[in-house]
Amino acid sequence: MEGGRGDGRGPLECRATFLRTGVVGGATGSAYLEVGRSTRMVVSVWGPRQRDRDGEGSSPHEMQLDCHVHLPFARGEAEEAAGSRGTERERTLARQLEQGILPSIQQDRLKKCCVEVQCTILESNGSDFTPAILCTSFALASSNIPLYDLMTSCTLVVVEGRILLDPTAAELARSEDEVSLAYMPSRDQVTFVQACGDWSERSFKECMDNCVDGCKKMRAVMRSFLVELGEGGGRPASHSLDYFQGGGEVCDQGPGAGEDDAGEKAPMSGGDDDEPRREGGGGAARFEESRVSEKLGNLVVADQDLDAELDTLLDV
Amino acid sequence: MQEAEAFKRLYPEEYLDRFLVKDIRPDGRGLRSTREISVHASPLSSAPGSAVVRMGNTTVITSVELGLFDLGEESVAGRLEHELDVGPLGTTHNNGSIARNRQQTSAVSGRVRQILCRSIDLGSLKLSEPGEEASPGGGKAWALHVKSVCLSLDGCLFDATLASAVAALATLRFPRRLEQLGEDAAGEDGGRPEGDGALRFLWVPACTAVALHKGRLLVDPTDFEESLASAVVAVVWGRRADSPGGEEPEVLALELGSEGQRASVDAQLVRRCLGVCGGRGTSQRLAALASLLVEDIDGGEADGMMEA
Amino acid sequence: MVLVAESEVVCPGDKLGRDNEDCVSGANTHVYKGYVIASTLGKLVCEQPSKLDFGLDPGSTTTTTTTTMGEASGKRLPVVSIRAEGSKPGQGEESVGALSIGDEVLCRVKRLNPRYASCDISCKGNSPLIKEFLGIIRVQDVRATEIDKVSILSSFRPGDIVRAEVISLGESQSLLLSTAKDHLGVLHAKSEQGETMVQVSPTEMLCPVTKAREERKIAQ
Amino acid sequence: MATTGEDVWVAGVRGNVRQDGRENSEYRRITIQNGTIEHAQGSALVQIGDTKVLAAASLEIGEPREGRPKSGVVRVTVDCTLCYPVDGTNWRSYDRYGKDLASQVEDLYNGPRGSSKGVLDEENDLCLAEGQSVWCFTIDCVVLSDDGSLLDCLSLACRSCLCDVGIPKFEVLETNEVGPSGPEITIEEDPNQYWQLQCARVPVYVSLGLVETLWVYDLCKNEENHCRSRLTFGVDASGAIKQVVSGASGTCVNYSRNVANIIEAACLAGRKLLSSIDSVDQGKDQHLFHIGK
Amino acid sequence: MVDGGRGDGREDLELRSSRYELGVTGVGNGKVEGSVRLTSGRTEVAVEVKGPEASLASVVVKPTANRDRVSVNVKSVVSPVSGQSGEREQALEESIIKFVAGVLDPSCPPRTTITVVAQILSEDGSLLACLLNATALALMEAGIPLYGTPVSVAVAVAHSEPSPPRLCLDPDLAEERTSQLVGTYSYLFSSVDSSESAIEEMKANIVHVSTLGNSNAQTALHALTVAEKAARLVLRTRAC
Repeated sequence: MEGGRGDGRGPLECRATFLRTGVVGGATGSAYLEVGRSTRMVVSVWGPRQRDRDGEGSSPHEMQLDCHVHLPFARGEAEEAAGSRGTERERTLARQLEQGILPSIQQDRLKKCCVEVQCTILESNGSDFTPAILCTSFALASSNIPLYDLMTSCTLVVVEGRILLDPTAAELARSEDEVSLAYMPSRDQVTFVQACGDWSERSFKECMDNCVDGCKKMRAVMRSFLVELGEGGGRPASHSLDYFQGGGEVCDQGPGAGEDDAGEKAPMSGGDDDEPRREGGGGAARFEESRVSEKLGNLVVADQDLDAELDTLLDV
Repeated sequence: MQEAEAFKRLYPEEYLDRFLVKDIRPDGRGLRSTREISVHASPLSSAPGSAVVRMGNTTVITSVELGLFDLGEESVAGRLEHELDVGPLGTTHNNGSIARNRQQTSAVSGRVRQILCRSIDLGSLKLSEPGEEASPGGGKAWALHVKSVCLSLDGCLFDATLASAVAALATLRFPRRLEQLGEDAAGEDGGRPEGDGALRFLWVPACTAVALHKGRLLVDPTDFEESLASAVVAVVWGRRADSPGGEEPEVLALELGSEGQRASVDAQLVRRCLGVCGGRGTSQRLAALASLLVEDIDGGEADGMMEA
Repeated sequence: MVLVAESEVVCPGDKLGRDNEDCVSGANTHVYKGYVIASTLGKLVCEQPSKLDFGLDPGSTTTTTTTTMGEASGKRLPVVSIRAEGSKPGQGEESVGALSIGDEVLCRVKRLNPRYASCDISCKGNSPLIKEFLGIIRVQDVRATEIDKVSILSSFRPGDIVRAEVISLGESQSLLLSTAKDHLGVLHAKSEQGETMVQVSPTEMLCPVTKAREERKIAQ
Repeated sequence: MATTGEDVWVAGVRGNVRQDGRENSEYRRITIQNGTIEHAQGSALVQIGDTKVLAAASLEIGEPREGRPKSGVVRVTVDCTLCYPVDGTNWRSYDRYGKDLASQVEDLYNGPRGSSKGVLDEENDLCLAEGQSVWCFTIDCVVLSDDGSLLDCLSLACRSCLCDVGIPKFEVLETNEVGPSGPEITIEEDPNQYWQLQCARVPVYVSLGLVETLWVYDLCKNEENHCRSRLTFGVDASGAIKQVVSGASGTCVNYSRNVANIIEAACLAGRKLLSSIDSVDQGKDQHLFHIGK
Repeated sequence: MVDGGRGDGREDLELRSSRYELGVTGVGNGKVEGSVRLTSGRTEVAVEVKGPEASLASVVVKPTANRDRVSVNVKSVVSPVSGQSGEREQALEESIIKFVAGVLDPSCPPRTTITVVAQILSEDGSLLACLLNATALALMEAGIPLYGTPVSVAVAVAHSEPSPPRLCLDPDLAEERTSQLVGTYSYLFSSVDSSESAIEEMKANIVHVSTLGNSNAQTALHALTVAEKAARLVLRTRAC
C-alpha cells in the first residue's frame, strides 16, 4: 500500500477529531469524541459518590473506580457470537480503561468514594482503547474531579515495515506489531502498555519512544482545547478542533512548525524538560540517543474541514 | 446559585411550587412549551438506518439492522423487534431506578414496538421475487432489529425513544439485490449499502407527555418534574404518512398513570391534556419527523425549533 | 514568580510554580517533585495573604489542603488556587463531592434506633452532593453536655433536616457525624401532622396546628 | 496512604533484600516435571515457589483459523477455582479471572492479528492439508495454588507441556474427492516415530515489580499487594519481546528514566530463564534457578 | 366484527358475564393473604397477593419526605397460559405495579413490599382489565388499605368510517384484533357510604388508562366517558 494510507493520511498523521464536552445531562462530567467520522463514543463520569457495599477495593477507605464499557451496536466480527464475544470484549476494554485512567485521579482526596465511568462506543474503526482513554480524560477534566494530569494515549502499528499511528480497523487487521500506550506527559509516567508483535530490545524501545512522542503531541492539543473550554465560561466550546496542527512528511522536517506548534506554549507542560529525557539511570544506558522525536517529525492531521452535519450532531 | 441547588435537593416540592406559582418552570420554559427537538439522520456510518434525537438533555440514538427470514405459511408481513438499552446511564443516575430496573425499560420498549408495528406497513417488508408472482404464503421478508440506546436522560424517555426509532426507520434504505445484503454484512469499509427501497409508513407518530402537579399541567416534563408529578399522561399523536400536511393529528395511543391518592384525574382533565399537548409542540415534532421521510437521506438535518 | 498569569485558564497537570519558592499550593492544586501543579480545570486565583492571620474563622469551610502560610521569614508568598469556571468567584472551593473530616453537611434523618440516628447526607456546606452519602449520628455525639443522659427520640425524628459535622470517615459503610456544637442540630422539622414546627424553647418545638410540643436538638 | 507493610517492602527493595531473604533479581525455586499425566499427550507440573500449575495438552486435527491457512491452532483454558476460597457468589468472578488469564496466554501464542503464522509455526510445520486441517493443541491448565507470578507460571507450564507433546507422523491419501472434514489422513501409530515441537521461539512471561527506579523479579502474593506497578513481558529464548501487558491497575512507570532499563532487564531474565530450562536434559526434573543481574 | 350484533350476540354496551371466587388458592406456604379467580366470558385469571411484608434491605425505597406519598415497593409476576413469560407479560407486570401503587392508601405501612402473582388461565380479550380487576379484589380480600374501590373496564372502537364510531365493551379476542382502537380504563371510586343512590354521585378518579389504535380526540374522550358509566354499572352489580 504505497504512499499514503487508504484515506490519504501520511503514516504518522492522526485522523481529524471532533470533541464536545457536557453532552450528558445529570452527569458530573461527560465528553463526546469522534475520530475520523468512523469512531464515535460518549463517556460520562458520575462524580464521587458513596462506595456501594460490595465494592471490592482492598480497604474500605480507598477510592474505587468503576469503569463500564458498552458496545450497543457491535457489528462485524463481534456479531457472530455477540453473546459471549461482545461482553468479553466489553469486559477487557473496561479493565484496560480502568488500569489506564486510575493513576491520573488523586485517590487520596476521594476517600471512601466511588467514581463511575460509563463509556459507550457507538462505532469504532481502529483501536478502541486510545479514543476511550482520551474521551474519559476529557470527561474527568470537565467534571472537576482532582486529577494529577491529563491522561493521553496512542496506538502504533507496524504494517509492512512502516510505522503507522492511529490505525484504522483495516490497518489493525494487517498489523505485524501493535503497541498501545497510556501516558501522563507532565509526570512522564506510562500507566498502561499493551503490545503484541516481534521486537528486539532496541526496536521495542524505539516503538515506545514513537508512541510517547505521539502522546506528548496529543497532550499539547488536548490542553489547548480545554483552555478554550475554560475560557468559554463553562459553556462548552461548540466548534470542532483538528488535532495535531502542523504539516510535512515524516522524514523531512515539516516547514516551520516546530515541536511546540500548538498555540502558545503552556509553561513546561511538554515533558520534564529540565531532566534530560533519558539519563543513564542504573548504568543500562546502552541505547545511543537517536533523537527519535526528529525522526517522528511533525504529526500531521488530515485537514478535511468538518461540515455542519457533524457540528450539530450533539450541539448543546 | 449553590443555595438554590441545596434547597432543590432538600425540599423538592416547595422548590417546584415556587416556580409554578409564577407560571414558569425551573429550566425557564413556560408550562405549555415543549423542549426543542433536534433530529439528526444517519450518524452511524456502518448501520443501514440510524438516527439520534435530542430533546433538551434527553439523547437517544437508534440503529436499525436488517435481517431476512422465511415466512411461515400464514404470516404475510415482515417482523420488527425493538430493544432499549439504558446501560450507559449507569447506576448513579438520580432516578437510579430506571437504570437498574430492567422491567421499566422493557415496558417502554414494548410500547414503542407496538406503536411502530402500527405505524409501518409491515406488508411492504415482504420480498416479492422479481420472477414468480407474489404467492400468499412462503417467500422471504425483512426483519427489522431496532436498537435504541439512551445516552442521556432528563425525562420523557418514551417520547425520545419513539422519535429516534421513527427517524432511524425513515433513514433506512433496503439494499437493492439480495446478494448485496450478504456482502453488506461484511461491508468492506462499513459504507452503507446504497439502495433505493425505503420503508413505507402508514402513520408518522410523535409522543408528547404531560405531567400533573397539584392541578397544573406541565407539558414535556423533565426528570425532576416527572419524579414529583402525581400523574403522567403520554399521548402519541400521529399523522397519516401520505398526507403529512393534512388535517388534525389523530391520537394513536394514550397512556395515563396516576397515583389515585394524590391526584383526582377525571375526563375533563384528560380533555385539557389532549388540548394542551396537541398544540404546536407536537405538530413541530411531527413536522420534524415527517420531513425526514420526504427528503432523501444524505445526512439531512431537521430542526424543530419550538418555543410556545 | 508564578508561571501562569492571574485568571488564566489552566488544566490538570500544568505547572504553576516552584513550591515554597514562587508560590504556595492552595485549593485544587497539588505538589509534585517540588512543583505546584493544577489539579482541576479552571481559572488561576492568586491571593496575597495580607497579614499572617492564623485564625481560621469557623464559618468558612476549611479547604482540605491546609493553606500553608508563607515561611516564617515574613516573605509572603501568593497562595495559588484554581476556581472552577462556573463557581462563585473567591470561593476556592474544593471539588464538590469528596467529604472529609470537619466538613459541615446538611442531612435528612432516615431512621432512628436507641444508639444512633442514621441519615442521608445530601449537601456539603451549601452545595448538593451528586448522590446521598450515609451518615450516622451516635447518641454520644448529639450533645456536648451530659452525653450519657441523651435519648435519640428527644433529639431527632425521621424527616428532620439537620446540620452536622463529619467527625470521622468511619470504618463501615457510613460516616460518623456529630451535632455537638451549638450551631449544629435540627434546622427544620415537621410534626406528626406534617406541619412545619416553630421553635419555642432551646430544646422544644411547637406544632402550630395541634399545639403539640416535641423535643429536638435545635441548631441555635 | 502508606501502610507499614508498604514501607517495609519499599525499604527492602532499596536494600536489595526481601522478606523471604531473596535479592531483587532472584527467582524462587522453579520445578518442572513433565509427563505427570499419562493419558494426556503432553503434561507438565510447574512450581515457582508456592505457585503450582498443572497443564495438560491434547492434540487433534481441526480447522485452521481463517486468514491463517497453514498455522496450527492453540487453545488455552485456565481453571483457578481450586486455589481461591470459593463461597456462594464469587465463583463467577474466579472463572472470569481464569478466562482472562487464558485469553492472555492464548494471545501470546497467536501473535499479532496481521501476522500469518503463530508462535509455534515459526519452527514447526503444523499443517496437514493447507486450509482444511492442521494440528490443534488444547492446553487445559489447573492452578493448584497461587502465591504470586501466576502468569509466569502459567506460560511456563504451557510451554513445557507443549515441548512434552509427541506428534505422530501422518500421510495424506491422494483421493480426489475431499471428505466434509478435509482429505483422508492416516496417522502413524508407532510411538517412537513421533517428533517433538521445537520450542525455542515460544515465549514465556516475565513479570517485574517496579519501585521508583528499581525493579524486582518474581513477586510473591503479598509483595504483589504492596507493589502497585507491575509490567509483564512475553520474552522468548532469543530475548525477543513478543508481548507486553501492564500488570495491575495503578501501574506507574517513570518513562524517561526507567523504561529502557526495565525492557533490558526483562529480556535478560527471559533469556537466562529459558536457556537454563532448555539446557537441562529431560531426565532430571528438579531445577533450581538463580538469575543474577 | 359482524355488522349489527357482535360475535356472541351481545349488545354493544353489554358486558360479558363475570364470576369471581375469593380465597381460592391459599395453597402452598399459606402466607397468601388474598387470592381471587376471576372469569369474564372466556378470559380467566387467578391472582394472589402477599404482603405487606418487610422489604429486603436492597430495595430502593422512595424518600418518605412527604406524608401523602405511598412508599410501598410493589413486585408483580405474570405467568402466561403456557411457556416462558415474554415481553407482553413484562408489560402487564409493569401496568399492575403502576396500578397498585396508584390505588394504595397512604396509611399503608411504609417500607414494605406487596407481591402480586398473577396466572393467566385462559385468554379471550380484555386481559389487562380482568387482571386489574382481579388484583383489586385480591388486595381488598388481603385487607390492604385502598384509597377507594378500583374498577377496570376494556373498550374497543369498531372500524366504521362513515357512521359515528361504534363502541363495544369487554371485547373478546376476535373483536380486539379487528377493531380500530382497544383501550383499558380503570377508575377509583371513593365516597363515604356505598348505598344504592350514593354510587351515582361517587367521584370517579381515573387511575390507569392505556389505549392502542388510531382515533381522533373526540372518539378517545367518548370512549372515556362510556368506560366510566360502565365502571359504575360494574360497581353497582358488585355492591348489591
